[in-house]
Amino acid sequence: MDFSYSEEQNKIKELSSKIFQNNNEHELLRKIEESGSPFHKKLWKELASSGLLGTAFNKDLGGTDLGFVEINIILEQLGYHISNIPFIQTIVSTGMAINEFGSQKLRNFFIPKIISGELILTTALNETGRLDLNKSDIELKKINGVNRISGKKYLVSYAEESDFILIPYKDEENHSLCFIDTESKGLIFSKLETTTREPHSLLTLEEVEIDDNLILCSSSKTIDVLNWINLRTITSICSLTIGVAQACLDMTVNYSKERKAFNRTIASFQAVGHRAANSFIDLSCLRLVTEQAISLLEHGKEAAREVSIAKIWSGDVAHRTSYTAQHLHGGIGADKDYALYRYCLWAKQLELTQGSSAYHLNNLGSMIRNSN
Amino acid sequence: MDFSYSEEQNKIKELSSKIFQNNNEHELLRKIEESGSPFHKKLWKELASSGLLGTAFNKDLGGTDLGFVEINIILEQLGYHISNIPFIQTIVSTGMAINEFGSQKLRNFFIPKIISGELILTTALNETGRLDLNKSDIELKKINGVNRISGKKYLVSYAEESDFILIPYKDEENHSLCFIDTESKGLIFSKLETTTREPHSLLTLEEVEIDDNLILCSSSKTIDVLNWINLRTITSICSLTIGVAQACLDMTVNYSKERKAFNRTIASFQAVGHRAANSFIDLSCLRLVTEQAISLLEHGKEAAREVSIAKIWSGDVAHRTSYTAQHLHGGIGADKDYALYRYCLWAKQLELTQGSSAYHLNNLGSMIRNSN
Amino acid sequence: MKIEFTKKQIQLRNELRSYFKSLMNNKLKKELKKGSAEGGGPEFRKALEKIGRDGWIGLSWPKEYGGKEATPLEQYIFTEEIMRSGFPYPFLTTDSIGPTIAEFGTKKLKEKLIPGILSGKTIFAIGYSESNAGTDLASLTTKATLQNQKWAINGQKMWTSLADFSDYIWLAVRTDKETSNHEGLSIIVVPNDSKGLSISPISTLGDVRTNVTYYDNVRVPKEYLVGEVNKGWKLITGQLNRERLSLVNNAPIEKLLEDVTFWAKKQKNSQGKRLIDEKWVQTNLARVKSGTEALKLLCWKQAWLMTEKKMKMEDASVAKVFGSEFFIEAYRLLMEVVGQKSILTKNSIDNVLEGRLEMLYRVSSVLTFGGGTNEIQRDIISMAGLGMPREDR
Amino acid sequence: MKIEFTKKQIQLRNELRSYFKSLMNNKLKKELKKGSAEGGGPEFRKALEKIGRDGWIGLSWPKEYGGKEATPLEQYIFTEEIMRSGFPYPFLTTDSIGPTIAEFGTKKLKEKLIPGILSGKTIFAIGYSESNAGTDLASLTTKATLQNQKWAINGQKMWTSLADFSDYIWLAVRTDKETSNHEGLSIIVVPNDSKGLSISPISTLGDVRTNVTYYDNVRVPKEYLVGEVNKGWKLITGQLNRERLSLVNNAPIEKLLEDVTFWAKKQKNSQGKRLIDEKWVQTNLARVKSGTEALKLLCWKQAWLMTEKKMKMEDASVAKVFGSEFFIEAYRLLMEVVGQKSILTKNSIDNVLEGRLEMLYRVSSVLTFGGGTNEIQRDIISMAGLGMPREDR
Repeated sequence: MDFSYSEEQNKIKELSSKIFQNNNEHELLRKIEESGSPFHKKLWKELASSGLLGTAFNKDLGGTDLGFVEINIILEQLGYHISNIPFIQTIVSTGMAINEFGSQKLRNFFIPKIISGELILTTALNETGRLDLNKSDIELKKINGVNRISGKKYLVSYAEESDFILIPYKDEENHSLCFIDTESKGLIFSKLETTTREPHSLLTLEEVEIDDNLILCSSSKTIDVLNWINLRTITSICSLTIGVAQACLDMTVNYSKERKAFNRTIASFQAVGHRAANSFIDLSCLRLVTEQAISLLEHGKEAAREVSIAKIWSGDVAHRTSYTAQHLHGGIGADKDYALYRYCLWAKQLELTQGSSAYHLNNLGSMIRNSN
Repeated sequence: MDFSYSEEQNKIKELSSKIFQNNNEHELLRKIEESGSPFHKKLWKELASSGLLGTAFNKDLGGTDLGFVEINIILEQLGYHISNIPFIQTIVSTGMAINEFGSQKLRNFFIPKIISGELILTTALNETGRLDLNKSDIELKKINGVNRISGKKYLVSYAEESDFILIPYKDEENHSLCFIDTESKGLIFSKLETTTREPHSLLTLEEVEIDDNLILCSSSKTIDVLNWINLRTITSICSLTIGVAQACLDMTVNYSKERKAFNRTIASFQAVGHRAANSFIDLSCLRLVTEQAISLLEHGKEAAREVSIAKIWSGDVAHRTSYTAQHLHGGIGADKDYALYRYCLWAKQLELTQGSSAYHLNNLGSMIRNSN
Repeated sequence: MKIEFTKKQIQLRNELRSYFKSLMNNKLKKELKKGSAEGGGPEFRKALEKIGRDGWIGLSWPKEYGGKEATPLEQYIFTEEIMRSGFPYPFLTTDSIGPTIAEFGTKKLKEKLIPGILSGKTIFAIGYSESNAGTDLASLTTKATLQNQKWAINGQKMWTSLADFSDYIWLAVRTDKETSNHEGLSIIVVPNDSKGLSISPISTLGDVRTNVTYYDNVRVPKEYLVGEVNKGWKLITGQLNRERLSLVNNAPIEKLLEDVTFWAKKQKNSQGKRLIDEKWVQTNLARVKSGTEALKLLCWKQAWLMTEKKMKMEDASVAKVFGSEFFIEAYRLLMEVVGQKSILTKNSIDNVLEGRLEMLYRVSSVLTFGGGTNEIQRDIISMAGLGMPREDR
Repeated sequence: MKIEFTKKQIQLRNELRSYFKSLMNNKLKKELKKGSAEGGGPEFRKALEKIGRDGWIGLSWPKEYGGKEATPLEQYIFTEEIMRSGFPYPFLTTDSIGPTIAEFGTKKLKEKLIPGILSGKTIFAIGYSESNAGTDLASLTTKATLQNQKWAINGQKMWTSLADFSDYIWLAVRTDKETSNHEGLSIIVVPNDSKGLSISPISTLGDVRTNVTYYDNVRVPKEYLVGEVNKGWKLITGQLNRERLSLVNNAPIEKLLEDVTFWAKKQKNSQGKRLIDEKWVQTNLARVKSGTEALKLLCWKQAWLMTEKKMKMEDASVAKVFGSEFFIEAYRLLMEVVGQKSILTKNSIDNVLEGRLEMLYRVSSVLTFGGGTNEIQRDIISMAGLGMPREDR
């Protein structure tokens, strides 16, 4: 048993922390928002040039051949210095899946360009984290000998900003996962506005042509691949949440040590100290259940329950830590000239992405019922 | 709208409080427990002679013709000075039902003797507060022209101590409710031991003869009567809980103002004050939702949701107030020479009687689903 | 004991419900949706004046001012219905500052301000908080000194909401230079068009515009001081107690629960199973229902206690703490029901219930510290409600 | 990072699980059920001596005492398995007092006491609390004065659990009459058969027998003082920190969750629907599962931190607060699942899982204040974990 990071992992933590911190200045983020840019492109470029985008990919494709632990180290730092980049979408939900399941051709096609930052990818799997293939709206039909898919996908993040989107579709009994070029004919993007302004679209596919070279998997394997992607995506959100919640708590502690009321720092009130202590306990638990999920996935173990447990904690702790931070800050916490508000938006969005706590409790309950 | 008690109601409150208080001395209760007596018979006699057992019954039968509000006033006082008497069983779950639904003959037979304290009654309806008639274990068979019932009933309170037990049974399609004389042949009592030591039995009926004169209701009316009884029994438990929780809080506040640690009274610690304040808020809410249920039932209104809501709060507040009291008392709270422990036992038993909070939340959820 | 509205009260509620339904016409709704959800636009002004003309603002006011002397319970029904409708009614002006002026204002001030308040033409902003005086309001430093029968005001206020469109600011100032606590404070009414007053917006998490207001030698006539000089603390705390009541009204959450329930009954998956058929969805709705009933009853009880003049200090604190914390929990539970789509804003296509949940979760935290932080409310409950000693502060 | 046991550790766990399964024979179970659940009976003594003979008590002890020098992680596995088995192992003696004596005791004391501890023959009770010194232990007043090379002890201790069958009492006394705080305290080992020592039972909510112990001029040899005179505070707090670790072990609740789940799968209603098919039952079980995983990992992390010698002050407090409050919540959730039958005691027919839940809910509250009340633990977390200042006390 080992809860520590290796020296190399600590270096990745430091490097990523530095890059995120350098790009996290409040005025800079405000400018990006006001410019209408959908995400922090400068940051993405720096991550590429630092090599961090290659963390989880094989050496032969230009990666550094590290694993899921390292990816989550980066994600926690991203959460701590939150801004808008398609890291989970491009690196975890698609990139790592290509690395694991893709043909050599597919890997050669995608991964080097992911590492260099040239390619943005995303998934259009589902809106609730549900593995409900029967609910897939996307149907395949052969039209004049060409495979075409039609249907709708809700809440697709970075859809317009991506070069390719991974989409599941079905052909009677068979399910497949395929990348669709966002330049394809028949693809219609309707912009959505989310609470964090992370770009999302409602996606409509009208007889979009399937390129057989871009199929990631098909038939019975599809459910396993989807499962693989989902577990890692959910866990990544937990790591992001740890960073977000830790930042909320740190800001709160610092503020409470400066802010005075009734001639004392508010930190010296027992009610304030205890509420902060509760966040500390919450974060200790969230960190451990997430680390367990990461460790099991990294070592190829069964982790469906542990991932659901991590997401239950993640939703609860995101919610509680965010409101504790807002409450203990008072007015300043709601002021958009102070960084906290951005973390609170992210806390709520992450809580509701890939299944809320209530959803996963229900899920875990079913697993307990069905266990031996 | 009126949240206040009338002058008469205040008098009932004072009278009942006095009687309960006079019979609540720790040594006395201990003696009763050690004597093996199943309940506080002296108290029961005093209640009878004070006329309080007649509160809810019609004047022509010797009662004082008051209502459910007054019954709950008495129950709250009983909770506050908790001891073991079959008040809900004899007065609410059976007595009031006889008063409301019984034939004149049945009323004349039972009610005067209930008022005088001569008769103890109870019900053997169900173990979870569930209105699930299909689950009734008791079946009726005609044997040599005589109606006889057989089956099992779990967790029947005061079964052996009662003179008659109200039992539901079914005869193919028909459901009925009938009193069974506890001296009947074929009735087997197996003593159970509960956390409060309130007497309970597992009841086995082996071809017990039905006396047609003791049938309270039959056929389609039965479900309404059962419902009527259940709503009032559950609400009564909420009132008892208010008294129990209020006593826990009062003891805690008093103790915290005397007990010193670190050269201050523990009451002066903000964490202690806030935890007590949370119990105050909890109790304010429980009181109001219970009063609403009482008021609606008293005025003959639909109250299924409101009763479930009261029981949800009742379970939650019983649990929380009890543990707050135990925690803030420290060691002395667990000492059987101090009264608190008895309230903690009752808090847990009441929480789990007639459906837990989780059960009623589920119930309320179904009602919301089925509403228009 | 009878915990129901009378027939007459139900009649009043129904009347008000349809009145506000027709008041909230499309033009007004559109104006409120486009940014100024807290009011201030021309449609808002028009509607408020209509409410005034129709006599509703004066509902609970004394007859001498043209009011109807309704009981607090009837006034509560009014509050519930207007909050349910979503109209950003200026309660602080009509139910808190107005009555305080009527009780403590000079004759001249009353004549000048009350007709405007009752006719829906005059709106106040409140200037209490400063950057170093929040819950500890008594430490405020904005100063007013009497010079030639006029108050000269200097200082700066945070969170002066509505000041960007209000007519007056109800300002707490220090009139005794020697003190630094709650003694020596006074209330002065400052017209918004005063020279030396400047307003700069703060944009917030809740998208509610609020303001910093700067007072650079602002001059106001002597009689614009309310009550006695240096005795403003009583007015401030009295006003805050009145405010606490409208902060945690149950109506909006009750309406929201109805709407989410209705919505969940319409959502079907490919097998035709409705979202509301999911047990966990039912449980979340039941949790909200069980809290909202308690909050409703806390509000009813308060209105009744006010009618009976039996209100105790801790009562308002209990409702404020429970309500403000319950709102946060309720929005969470409802957002879980709606799922990921609940993060879509009111401007987004494909949103649910016009993005109301997305907006509400953002504004909800303000209530736990605004109007006297919940820590202080719990202190009050343990002291006044339970007789426990307060720790030193 | 690898958050799993090694194969060797899993082997050890399996070995221990079957070892304790056979240890807990019917005679022993019956003895524990009949009243003395906390041990002390002849079967308990026999089993403990067997554990000692088989070398398990010394698992983590240094080789010089005949120990096996296992790591804290392996010791944790031992703890988990013995707690899972339900055997009332005297952790305070073997893992807390024993090591403290080994570190600070005089040579004579070590020779006298350690062989007994390691062979399962010697059991200690702890005498800290007094009726006016609970969490604020430093204010204790039981006195010891040195007279003719013997300590003369006078005073009274509350909650001296196990004293009714223990061999010694590990007693905190004031040896400096001038002080009334944590300075001037010492630890003295008092044999249970000392003249002047009397023991009177306290019966408790949890049915656990505990005791008041009275010290009327009890005389104990000088060398029975542990460590330095007047420097006992460090031993007390060190011992309490060690104790905190075994208080919130995850094993019993994990076992209970398994058992209730298994039980809920067997319960059927008349339509053949199992209790576990109820969604709300599943949710309650899932809530317990999600908490128990967090607690398990807090324990694992602590064991690992101890192995790495990286334990920080706040770590034990986090586990203690979370664990003790989670137990209360978990028993509640499981009792809701079982329903009304969960109030049947271990002596009752028709009870569920031998009435374990009925017993556990009664004892569970003790942990939130015992071993340093959770308020103090939260103070420690905010100070040591977050660097926040402590309010004066």
